[in-house]
Amino acid sequence: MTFFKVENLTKRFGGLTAVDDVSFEVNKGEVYTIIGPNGAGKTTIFNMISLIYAPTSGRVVFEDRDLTGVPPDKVVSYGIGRTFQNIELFEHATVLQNLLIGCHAHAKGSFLSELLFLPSVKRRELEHRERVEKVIDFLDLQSVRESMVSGLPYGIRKVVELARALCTEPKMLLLDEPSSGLNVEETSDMAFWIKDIKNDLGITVLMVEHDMSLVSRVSDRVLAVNYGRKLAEGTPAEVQSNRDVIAAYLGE
Amino acid sequence: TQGVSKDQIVIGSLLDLSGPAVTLGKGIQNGMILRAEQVNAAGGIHGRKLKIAIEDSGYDPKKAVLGAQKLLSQDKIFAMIGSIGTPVSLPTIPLCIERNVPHLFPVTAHKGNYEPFHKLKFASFVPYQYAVELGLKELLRVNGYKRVAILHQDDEFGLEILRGAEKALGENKMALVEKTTYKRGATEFGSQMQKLRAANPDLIVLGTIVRETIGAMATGRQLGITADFFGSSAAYMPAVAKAGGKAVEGLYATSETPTPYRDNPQNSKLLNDWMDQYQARFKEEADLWAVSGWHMVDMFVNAAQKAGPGLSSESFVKTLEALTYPRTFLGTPEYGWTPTTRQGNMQTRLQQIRNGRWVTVSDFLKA
Amino acid sequence: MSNDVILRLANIESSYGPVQAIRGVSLEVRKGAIVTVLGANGAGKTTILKTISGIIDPQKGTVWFDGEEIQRKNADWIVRRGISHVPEGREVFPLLTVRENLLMGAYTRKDRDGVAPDIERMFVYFPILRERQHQEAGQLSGGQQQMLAIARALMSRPKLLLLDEPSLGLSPKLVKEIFEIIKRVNQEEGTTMLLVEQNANIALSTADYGYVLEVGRVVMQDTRERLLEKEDIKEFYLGMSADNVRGEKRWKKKKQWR
Amino acid sequence: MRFIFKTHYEQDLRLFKHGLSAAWYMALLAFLLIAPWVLPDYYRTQLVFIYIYSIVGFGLMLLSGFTGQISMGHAAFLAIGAYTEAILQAKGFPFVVSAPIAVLLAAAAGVIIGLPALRLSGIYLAIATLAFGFIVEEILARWESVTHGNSGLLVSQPKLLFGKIETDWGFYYLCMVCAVIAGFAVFNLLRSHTGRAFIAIRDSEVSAQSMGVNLSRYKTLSFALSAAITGLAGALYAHQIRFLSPEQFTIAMSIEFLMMIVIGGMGSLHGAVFGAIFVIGLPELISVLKDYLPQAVSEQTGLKGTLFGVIMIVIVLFEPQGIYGRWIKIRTYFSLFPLYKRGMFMRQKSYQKSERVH
Amino acid sequence: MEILQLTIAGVAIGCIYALIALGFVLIYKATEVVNFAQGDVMMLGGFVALTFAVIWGFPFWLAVIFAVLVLALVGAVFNRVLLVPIIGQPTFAAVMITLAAGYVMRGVASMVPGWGTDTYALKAPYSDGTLRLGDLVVSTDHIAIIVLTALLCAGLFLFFKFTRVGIAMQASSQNQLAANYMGIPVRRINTLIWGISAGVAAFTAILLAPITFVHTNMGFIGLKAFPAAVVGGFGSIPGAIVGGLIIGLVESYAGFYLPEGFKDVAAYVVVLLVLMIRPSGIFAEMRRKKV
Ligand SMILES: Nc1ncnc2c1ncn2[C@@H]1O[C@H](COP(=O)(O)OP(=O)(O)OP(=O)(O)O)[C@@H](O)[C@H]1O
Ligand SMILES: Nc1ncnc2c1ncn2[C@@H]1O[C@H](COP(=O)(O)OP(=O)(O)OP(=O)(O)O)[C@@H](O)[C@H]1O
Ligand SMILES: CC(C)C[C@H](N)C(=O)O
Ligand SMILES: [Mg+2]
Ligand SMILES: [Mg+2]
Repeated sequence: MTFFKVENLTKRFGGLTAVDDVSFEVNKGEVYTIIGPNGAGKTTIFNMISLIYAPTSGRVVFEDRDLTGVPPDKVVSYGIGRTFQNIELFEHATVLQNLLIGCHAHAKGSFLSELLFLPSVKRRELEHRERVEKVIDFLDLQSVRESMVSGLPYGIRKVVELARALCTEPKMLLLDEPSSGLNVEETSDMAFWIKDIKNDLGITVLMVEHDMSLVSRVSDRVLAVNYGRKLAEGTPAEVQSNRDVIAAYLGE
Repeated sequence: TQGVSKDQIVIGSLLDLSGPAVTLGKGIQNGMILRAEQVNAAGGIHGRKLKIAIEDSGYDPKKAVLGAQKLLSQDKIFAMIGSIGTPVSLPTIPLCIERNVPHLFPVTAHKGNYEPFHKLKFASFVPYQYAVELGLKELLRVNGYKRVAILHQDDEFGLEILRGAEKALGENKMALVEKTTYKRGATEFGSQMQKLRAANPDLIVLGTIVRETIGAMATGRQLGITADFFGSSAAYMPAVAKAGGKAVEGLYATSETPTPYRDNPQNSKLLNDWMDQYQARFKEEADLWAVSGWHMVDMFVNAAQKAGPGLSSESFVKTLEALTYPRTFLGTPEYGWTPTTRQGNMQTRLQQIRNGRWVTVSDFLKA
Repeated sequence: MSNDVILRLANIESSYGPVQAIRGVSLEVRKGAIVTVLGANGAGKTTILKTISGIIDPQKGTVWFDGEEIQRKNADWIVRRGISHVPEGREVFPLLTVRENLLMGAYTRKDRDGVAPDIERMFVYFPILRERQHQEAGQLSGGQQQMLAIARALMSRPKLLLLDEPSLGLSPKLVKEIFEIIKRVNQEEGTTMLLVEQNANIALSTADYGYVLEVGRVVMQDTRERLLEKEDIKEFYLGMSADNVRGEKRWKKKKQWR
Repeated sequence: MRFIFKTHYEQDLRLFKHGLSAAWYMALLAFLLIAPWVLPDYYRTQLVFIYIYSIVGFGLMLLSGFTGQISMGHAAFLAIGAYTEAILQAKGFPFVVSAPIAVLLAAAAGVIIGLPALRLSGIYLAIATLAFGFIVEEILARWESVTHGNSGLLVSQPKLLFGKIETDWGFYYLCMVCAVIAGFAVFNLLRSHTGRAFIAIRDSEVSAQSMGVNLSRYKTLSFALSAAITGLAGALYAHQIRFLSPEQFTIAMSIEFLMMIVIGGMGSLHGAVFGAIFVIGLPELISVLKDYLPQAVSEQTGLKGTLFGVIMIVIVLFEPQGIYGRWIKIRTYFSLFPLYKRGMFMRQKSYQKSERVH
Repeated sequence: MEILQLTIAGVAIGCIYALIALGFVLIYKATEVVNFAQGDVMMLGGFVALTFAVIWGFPFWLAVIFAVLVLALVGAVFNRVLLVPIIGQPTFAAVMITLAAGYVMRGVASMVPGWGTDTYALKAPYSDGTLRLGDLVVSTDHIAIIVLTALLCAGLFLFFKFTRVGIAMQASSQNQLAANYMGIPVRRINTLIWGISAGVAAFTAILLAPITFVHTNMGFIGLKAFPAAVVGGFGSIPGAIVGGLIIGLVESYAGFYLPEGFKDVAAYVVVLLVLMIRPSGIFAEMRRKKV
């Protein structure tokens, strides 16, 4: 079985074709990176995978389940978590709360039991807290646990968002430009984290990234798109040496 | 009993000083104050000074209940007098009764003010339904209208007007030729008036208060309606004649109490003096509501005097229900209650706007 | 390149309510120079730029620009003095079209008829913007918005241009181009640049002078050449330290920042 | 300066963050328990209104303050609760039966307005709820067979289980208990995942969705709960006012509720209570102020309205985050004392975020 | 014939709604604040005009000009004194201020000597006339309202077309931070817009006065203007006009052809229906954020 694949994915916005008949497969446990010029359609592909946009045509298949027509809030319970390109955190909540919301998909039980805060609810809360704390340790976020997101610098927010995505316990993680806004130092941390996510947590990573050093350090395979169309696919080395890719994306 | 100390009697009133019926509240407040000051100047009631504690109800039951509690438990009032509006009087009556405090002369026509019977409830405001019935019968007799239509505010107040009109017509073997309504606070009557125009009536009954009366008549005249108009006592407001201009000329309405005009040659000396005092005290001409306010306190004082020095709510109630209160220089009718009835007056008079002024055009009407 | 200082910060302290973000920063920018500020996230780089363009008020310290004190003035007043800002995180006008966004960039300009040609110029720098000129800016892709933000800032032909991570989310090719453009504008129009950039390599190769910021304080300042020599810079900003054995690295890092 | 050392995650779930605050709340509770015996009726009545309004505050805060859905029609829910209670009690049902039914009906109404409101946001939702409020008012006025239309409905004293609650203090305690229960319920909700889902919706619908929050389900739930709680308040309101008529439940009332939570402090339960105290206490304050004014002025009609407005404006200018915001600052001041830095809460320039792009 | 009659009346009253809605929309477009005091500002305009025209006996049109100017000033000052200090604070705060200001305006108006709680007539030279075309009777007030509204809208349209203010005010509401980065004088623009919308309100009051008279509660008509603005799409100027007309017409027809009571809720039923089909009004301006 294929772990994840998109088939002939196309998205039009009015006259403009943002994504044009793109197909690719991602194998379990690999880091698969999409690169491409600005406006090539990378984020749009992500949005279609997480069902924020409905594809104009084509389909998304995850663990042999066709995601077409699935409501957006279901994707996460199937095991697809994501981060956003320009950070979509819950501004007026603490980091802790943000991460706990990450656990939402796994929260069972009705609101009635919560009105009374029954022991079951309490137990669940504690479980979630445990899980969140693991993530916090994993990403060194202890220092900001209690602080409001609205007050955090860009770089930290980036990490918090990654943490929140991890709290959803995904099988596959979509990262939209994880390193943007991070300096070299932090970027290399990000590289480590992505490796750990892949190796230790066994989560498949599908990411969009512009920092080629990071790309070549972590990705197993790379897909290059341009004007919404597939440009090249292969190992980082192959793709980076591809003429079209250099011309359209990397520059001489 | 509470509210009566050796040198003071405190009574309370819930007036609308900020809400929709503020036009009433202001005059009534002033009238009450004036009467109290006169009484006290004249040595008070059996040596006790009269104090009136006033709370603003804003025509809102919540504020009314709070205000009532305040008057009852803080100011320890002896009686509640002249509360304005149904949504104020009805919620507060039970509170008064609990503390054995008489609830007097509310400025509203709701039956709840005198029914079911309770010894502490005294009403004086003629029910709209009844007044309209009397007035319309008189008009039909005098002017012999053939086609009568109605425009009324679509709430209890408006419905009372409707019932009154239907009753009067019924007795003359007639029926309304058209019937239309508007919501409280409406500002525009175009479509309603066209509806009426289509039925071409020769008399239009108005279940309206100030602005609606003027608005409706103005629109109607513009649309070329030539019929006469007849409103209730709620339309009998000084402002209608003042602001309405030529649009409201000829409007009939009912009221047991006439609007005083200082420069009216028919005025008695008493009335003129009274108006001058008022003018001097409040820097504005006394209007209908000032008269009502002054008059209801006067009725209270009168009864309290008669009840004697040992004033208690029991003795007060006993006196008031035995009492008949005569007509006054203000042109008010005779008021009287009995041990079994709590509606103090059932007569009214026809009034009409002539040259921008309210003029009384009939004697007291009663069934 | 003339030697007179166009911008001077003297021990500026700024805070967001209880959080003090920068604690006594002083720096100078000479007319026509390109100066860069490096620092880990949370160091206070953005806060410095915000303080300069009057977006936030400093508690203490003074900001001189072009001969007058400008701290605690309203942002629009300051901008009219000739400062323009490429904000962190794009901050485009989402419901206005690309063209209208550019027009707003030129809001403070007196010469109305100079605006149209400049828009053309921006379209030459960023052809994609021409294609999208009638699209709502909110619908642009991240990188396209970043281009728009830069173009918009250039529209006002500022004396001093503040750039907060201009390369954010841009493709490698565009990053190169952007810095070409920055250099060009700096040379052709003598626009002074204060540049905050995570990509220290390219920042330092563009700038003449650099400051290094840590938790709200300037810890190092020097010319490009000398900074490039420094070990810490090499390791923490250029990522040139050989050992990438993670455990040790992590340990080091902790020692450094915690 | 107080540090709380946490040894177990459970501590973050506790009702009181530390012993001292627990002590304070107990003291407050004790006071409220003896209040009806030591305070004059008038203040008791005010406390009762404060309880009722606090309950409304909890409900509205849940919807507007935590889920970010503005409602300008909450008077309608109060009305539904009140009328249901009045009618059922008239039919002889005891409070323990009638009140829950009132709550359920209100909740149902909440769902009815909640569903179409799903696609709406900001001002559009506000006006939709406003319209809903008007329509309910109209229905109350026209459905005379049940509501007695505009002639209004007299309400008996509450029958709790068997006997009527004749005494005022009895009713006082009833309201108090209801308020405490409502407060607890909402608090519990907020410290568990439903509450966080609400907050998520408020802050970013897109990412709430991608965290698995089913927008329509939770928005509707928020409406239903909010309406239900308001319905409970309505049931008590009916007995307190003793006379119901449609014109009581107008837009003006809905707006008063909104003012209440905003003045109190958006996004905090304390805020709801502070707001209630403010809205009920203000007229009192004003009539006190009035006594200090010259008679010529204090006899003026409309003075009350003016003062009301002025005080509101002053408060908002002085503390846009509401009373709770100020409360926090005062508390921090004392807990930090003497380390408190001047200008620590100096208002930094801030910039409004658009609500038109979600 | 009936229908024509009703249409004219509907359009006329619709214009009033439209103008008040316009006031809302301008301010919302520039500041995202919903100005609940708009109706009361109009009320003030009415009284000021009354003062000039009746109490001080100025020539009518002169009184109109003065009233509009005075109110424009009031609007500007209002913004400067009450809203600028809390600029950037949650919009709630600003909305609360406008609500509270409404109370103050009504209260003060009822205390000003010569204004008070009574109802006053403020007639225009053109008032009380009627044109008769056969069975059709058209009030000159209605004609005046329609014509003058059209002129006013044309004027505003040109103003926003040929100045940068139009775009700048949208910019500053969509992203105030960026507006400041661009050197757009947000405060001054807001003040200007408040001035304009208050001036428009005064003008509206003068148009409305012959029909509903001048009194402290005349501002409550604003509650009908909300649905108007929303039907059109809050934040869209043509929307406000269209919305106003729709509400006006629907009310007029409902009053005649539908059973009693419908006229009063018509506006709200319409707004609910429209919102169900178009969640952000006819000329929508809401966007789902791109992520
Ligand atoms: N909601 C939308 N409406 C209209 N056009 C859109 C929308 N979303 C994206 N687009 C267009 O589709 C194209 C692809 O956008 P997308 O965000 O996928 O680019 P990207 O590959 O993520 O670029 P970047 O690397 O800059 O983020 C862009 O040209 C953008 O303008
Ligand atoms: N709005 C805010 N409220 C409270 N604190 C803030 C706010 N913005 C920034 N801070 C704090 O100020 C400090 C400096 O933030 P700033 O954004 O200037 O850092 P930065 O150097 O720009 O980081 P990055 O490189 O990630 O953008 C940080 O510690 C941050 O927590
Ligand atoms: C005089 C009227 C305003 C009284 C009012 N209609 C009432 O009966 O409540
Ligand atoms: Mg992207
Ligand atoms: Mg920054």
